Amino acid sequence: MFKRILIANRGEIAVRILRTCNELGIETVAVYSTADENALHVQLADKAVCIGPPKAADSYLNRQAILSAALGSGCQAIHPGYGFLSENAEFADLCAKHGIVFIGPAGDVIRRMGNKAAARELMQQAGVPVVPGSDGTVADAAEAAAVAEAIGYPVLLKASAGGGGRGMRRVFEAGQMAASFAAAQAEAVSCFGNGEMYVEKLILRPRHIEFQILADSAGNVVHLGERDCSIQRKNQKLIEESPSRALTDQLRRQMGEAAVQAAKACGYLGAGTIEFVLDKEGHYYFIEMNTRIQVEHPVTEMLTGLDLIQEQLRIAAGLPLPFTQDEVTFRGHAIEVRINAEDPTKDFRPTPGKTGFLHFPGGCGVRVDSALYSGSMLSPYYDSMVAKIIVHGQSRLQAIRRMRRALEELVVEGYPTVAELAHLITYHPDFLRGNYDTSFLEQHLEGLLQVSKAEEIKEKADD
Amino acid sequence: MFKRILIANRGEIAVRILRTCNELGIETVAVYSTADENALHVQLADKAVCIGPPKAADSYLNRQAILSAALGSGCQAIHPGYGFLSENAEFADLCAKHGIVFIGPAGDVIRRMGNKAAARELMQQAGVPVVPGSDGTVADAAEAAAVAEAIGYPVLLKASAGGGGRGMRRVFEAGQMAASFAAAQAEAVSCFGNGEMYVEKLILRPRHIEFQILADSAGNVVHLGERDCSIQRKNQKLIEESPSRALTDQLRRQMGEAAVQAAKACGYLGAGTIEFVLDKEGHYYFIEMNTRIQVEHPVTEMLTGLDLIQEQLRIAAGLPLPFTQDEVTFRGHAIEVRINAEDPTKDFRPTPGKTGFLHFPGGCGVRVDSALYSGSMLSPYYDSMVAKIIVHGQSRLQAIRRMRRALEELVVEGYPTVAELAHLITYHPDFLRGNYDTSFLEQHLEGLLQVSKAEEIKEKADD
Amino acid sequence: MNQQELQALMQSFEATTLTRLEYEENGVRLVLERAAWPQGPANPAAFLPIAAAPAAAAAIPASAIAAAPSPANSAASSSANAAAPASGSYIKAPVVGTFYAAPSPESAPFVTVGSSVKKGDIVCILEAMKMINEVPAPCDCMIEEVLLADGALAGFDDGLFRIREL
Amino acid sequence: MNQQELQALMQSFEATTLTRLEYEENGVRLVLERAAWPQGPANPAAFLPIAAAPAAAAAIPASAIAAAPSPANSAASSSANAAAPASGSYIKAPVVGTFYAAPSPESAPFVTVGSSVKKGDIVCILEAMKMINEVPAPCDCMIEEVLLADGALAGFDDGLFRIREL
Repeated sequence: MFKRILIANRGEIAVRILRTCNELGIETVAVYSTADENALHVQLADKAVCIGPPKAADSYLNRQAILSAALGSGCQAIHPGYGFLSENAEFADLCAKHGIVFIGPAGDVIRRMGNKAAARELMQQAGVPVVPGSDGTVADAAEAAAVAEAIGYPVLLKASAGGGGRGMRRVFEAGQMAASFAAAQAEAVSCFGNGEMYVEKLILRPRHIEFQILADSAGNVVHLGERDCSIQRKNQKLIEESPSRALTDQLRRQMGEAAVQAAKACGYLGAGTIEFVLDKEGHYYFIEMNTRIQVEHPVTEMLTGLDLIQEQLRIAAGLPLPFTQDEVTFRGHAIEVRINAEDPTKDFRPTPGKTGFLHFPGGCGVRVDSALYSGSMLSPYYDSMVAKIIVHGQSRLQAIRRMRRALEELVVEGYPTVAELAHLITYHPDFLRGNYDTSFLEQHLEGLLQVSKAEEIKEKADD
Repeated sequence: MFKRILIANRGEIAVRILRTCNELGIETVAVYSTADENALHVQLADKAVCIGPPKAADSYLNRQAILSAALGSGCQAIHPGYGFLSENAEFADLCAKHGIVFIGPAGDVIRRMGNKAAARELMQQAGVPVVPGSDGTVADAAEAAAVAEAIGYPVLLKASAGGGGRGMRRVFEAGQMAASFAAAQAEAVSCFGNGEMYVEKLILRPRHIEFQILADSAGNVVHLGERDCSIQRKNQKLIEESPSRALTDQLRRQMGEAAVQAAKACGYLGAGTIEFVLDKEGHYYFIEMNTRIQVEHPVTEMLTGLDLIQEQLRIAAGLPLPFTQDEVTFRGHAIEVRINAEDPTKDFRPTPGKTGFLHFPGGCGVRVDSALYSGSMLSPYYDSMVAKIIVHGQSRLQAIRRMRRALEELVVEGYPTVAELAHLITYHPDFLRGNYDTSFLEQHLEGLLQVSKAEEIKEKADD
Repeated sequence: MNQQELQALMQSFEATTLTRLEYEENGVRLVLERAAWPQGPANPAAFLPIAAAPAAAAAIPASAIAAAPSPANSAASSSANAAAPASGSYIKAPVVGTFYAAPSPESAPFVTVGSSVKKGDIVCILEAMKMINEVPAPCDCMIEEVLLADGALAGFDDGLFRIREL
Repeated sequence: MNQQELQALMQSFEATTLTRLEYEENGVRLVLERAAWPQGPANPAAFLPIAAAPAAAAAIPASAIAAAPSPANSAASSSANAAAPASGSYIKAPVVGTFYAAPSPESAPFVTVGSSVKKGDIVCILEAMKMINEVPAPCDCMIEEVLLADGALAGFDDGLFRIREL
């Protein structure tokens, strides 16, 4: 095992990683920008090195500074956490070049899975379902219609050069194809000077289901079950849970096997996540792989009793997985809520500031991961997530109720957070039934905010 | 299930109970003394009723005030927590008389198990091993020697009327018997005017092993494994863990069955604990039953994934246990450390005061149960335990290391606590090997405090 | 500037890292100041859980149980309970019990607002576990306000009547 | 202002970390004041985990990495590090790197205590990933103290030399 590693991150994930290092007797070197001098990860680490000014590009994304700090402080490995340099293939290469273990897959694997087209092709070859579509571009509306017939309506027409919704049309039936194709192509030509078009199956209101996998250097790959991350706002996950209400045992087995296949196909090493969309009929399609630890990994830890950071460190040190797929056991139900310092009533504007009175929930089945402390400063330079509340219960209902009471106990003074919104979501009938998809927040946000406002007015009146 | 219950306690256990009530949708009525106006349990409860002045005898032990509060606020049941009225048979009777469910066994069961002689006899009848000894008093040294031969040396001679060590002698071999008996009896006569003597087997440096049991009103009884509570100071437990290093699978099964037998023999209802002493040779003897939830119950919750307060409430509401003995599963290893506001360097003098900066540990496998918050007052009137840190790991070593890092993260400013002492214990070779008994602290306290002092001096020098 | 404006300013100041604000205009002068490392601590009074959602039972401050706080805690909770009287003495509950203003449902109350009573006169009953506790007036006084509704639970030391000593 | 308003203000004041409020208008004058937080907590510099036991690696404050704090943080951490110079300017590390006082192990150092250098003169080398970064003097100055040992790691903005401008 490593003697000393550098943690190339900040906030709760840096704290999360150094906790496990501490437990394994691995010395930790934290890095920090000048804005983070008093941050918790700096205080808890064995050593800390300032790597630059507040702007992330100059500090937490500063590959040279971080590698210099690792080399200069005698570290054997770098844990990149999530975000920042965690999926930066060049950084992984650079680490390798300098004899430092990058705790994650090789640069080439990151590169391969980071290229959507290449990843799609690789997955197809490995027999993992991908969103059906045309093989490359289609010449005209007729060819597009033929593809659409083959894969089934509705479909999405996408400009090869497209982006931001331009040159894109949803087509729900054959009769709309000619007109939609013409319109999308014209838009693509006028916007991008390129009229090449693709056809892809349109998955309406899918679930976002991801599988956690672990792959060691001996080629063993296991999955640790799924996480349902469909409660999102603009692709930012807010609530994650496991097991998902949308999976049958059979589907779970199938998707788990597909996830293991996917990891094997790309020669994966370490902890990774295979993301799928799942439609109402139980069809699932690979969309991408996250080649790093994820924010929501504690959900899986609560169910399996494993420490995923420990497994990452063991794998990176060349040790084999200490268990087989059959030995992975799942107990109960787990839910995570991300507490972001954002004001839901002001379009989720981040709300940096000074943390005032702080009180975290505790007790049976409750875990808190956070880098906050009473009086800590929330810098405007970085992510607005300030804490993760994770609960475990014997049943989904117990977990939901436990999450409610945990959110009721939580007190973060100094700035608004999304805690109350998350609390309201746990009362929504669709959430309670587990009957939700990625459109949930879009559909219900307005209503939830109105309830919240009404509550506030009522409270003031009661005072 | 109950609609509303009263929690006749304070501090962390009141908070613990109302958390589960909250999760089950049961309304909570807290009670408090005038010293506890701003206590956390008062703030988290749905309602709170002041029941008297600070002195426990006038408030938390005030049966009439508590019952009046329960009746006046429409509660169906009272949860007594631990301590205070939790093992008060008269209070349990009084509740029954007024149609309030006492969450615990019937008054008669409390009474029966509270009387040591009666409990011993009952256990003997039920085939549960008790500490061997004479049946009643012995007439003279010769009879005492005969009993000693039968049960084996060493033995303890005890005056029937004795107390505080008077009229008591340890006898390690037959040759000492005559002189010891004479001396003990003479002391008993002169101190208590009563020369009646008993003989009991002397268990030298035993382990304190207890089994958690649950018994429902349909007569189902299960045990939830053991807790090793041998790290004690003057019978005050400081660290508890499960599983115990001292038990083989076979011994665990035997003792578990004995615990179930014991609970059945006394017609038990609810959550209870059967306490055993275990000698070096693996002989175990019933010593007493705690007819209430215990401080260290979270150790069992971490291993089994159950919520014991929920089970108490279900049983009290007349529901059957939702699982059988075979369905109880144990995962990994759990340890609890009690954080007492006491100064170990001043003979564990309690240190009430105002809580300053407060920071609890978090993250993977860590649970905190506490009624503290930044700025809360520690009253001199009540127990000095301010928090419980409970950790879970896949192995005992992981759990120990997790406990270390949790204690390193803990910051309680405002008064000394035993956290540092507990931290030092986790480094002691005997603790690490799991090779300890109830004499551990007595033997090692002095040395541990010296290490602590040396560390402090070193730190000051380093500043 | 009124009291609310001052409160709002204090709050805004609190949200910053400023250590001093000084303001003067047209004879109005305001100074706000704090020590360099303030570390927003933990005034217990400021500690309240977030509001519970519609279906959840709201966390109710203890003072909401008995309609009127006793004088002992009225200073501490005055902003939380605007109804708290600012002055006057109280007859307080000597035991926990259900408040009855009259000896029986059919009877007239022992006292009403404006009643003058002598020390030792019974002013109400607190029923605790089927036992009737008669509460005597602690001094000669005039009843200014009855603080509990008939049948409400009185906690220990809760105010029962606001009185004016005579 | 009446008593209730004063009480409300006191309470608001209590909920903040203010140490002083002064307010004057139309002959009304109000001063609220209290001692700086007595529980003295929560200066982040004072926030340290409990001392680790013999076998455990002790938590080392960040400032212990680089022997000398940069001027920017010396004020904040001066009590934690009594060796911090109270005044003077610094030449600070423009990048993270290993500090070398001389161009090669056999050479004499670029500068020593007492050296006078011109703006732009090389004062040391910071090696980062096999790359040599020469650090120039930012101004004409005299070297008063060399703050890092040869081969020590310099974090961004860490002080390398204490200097006196000439």
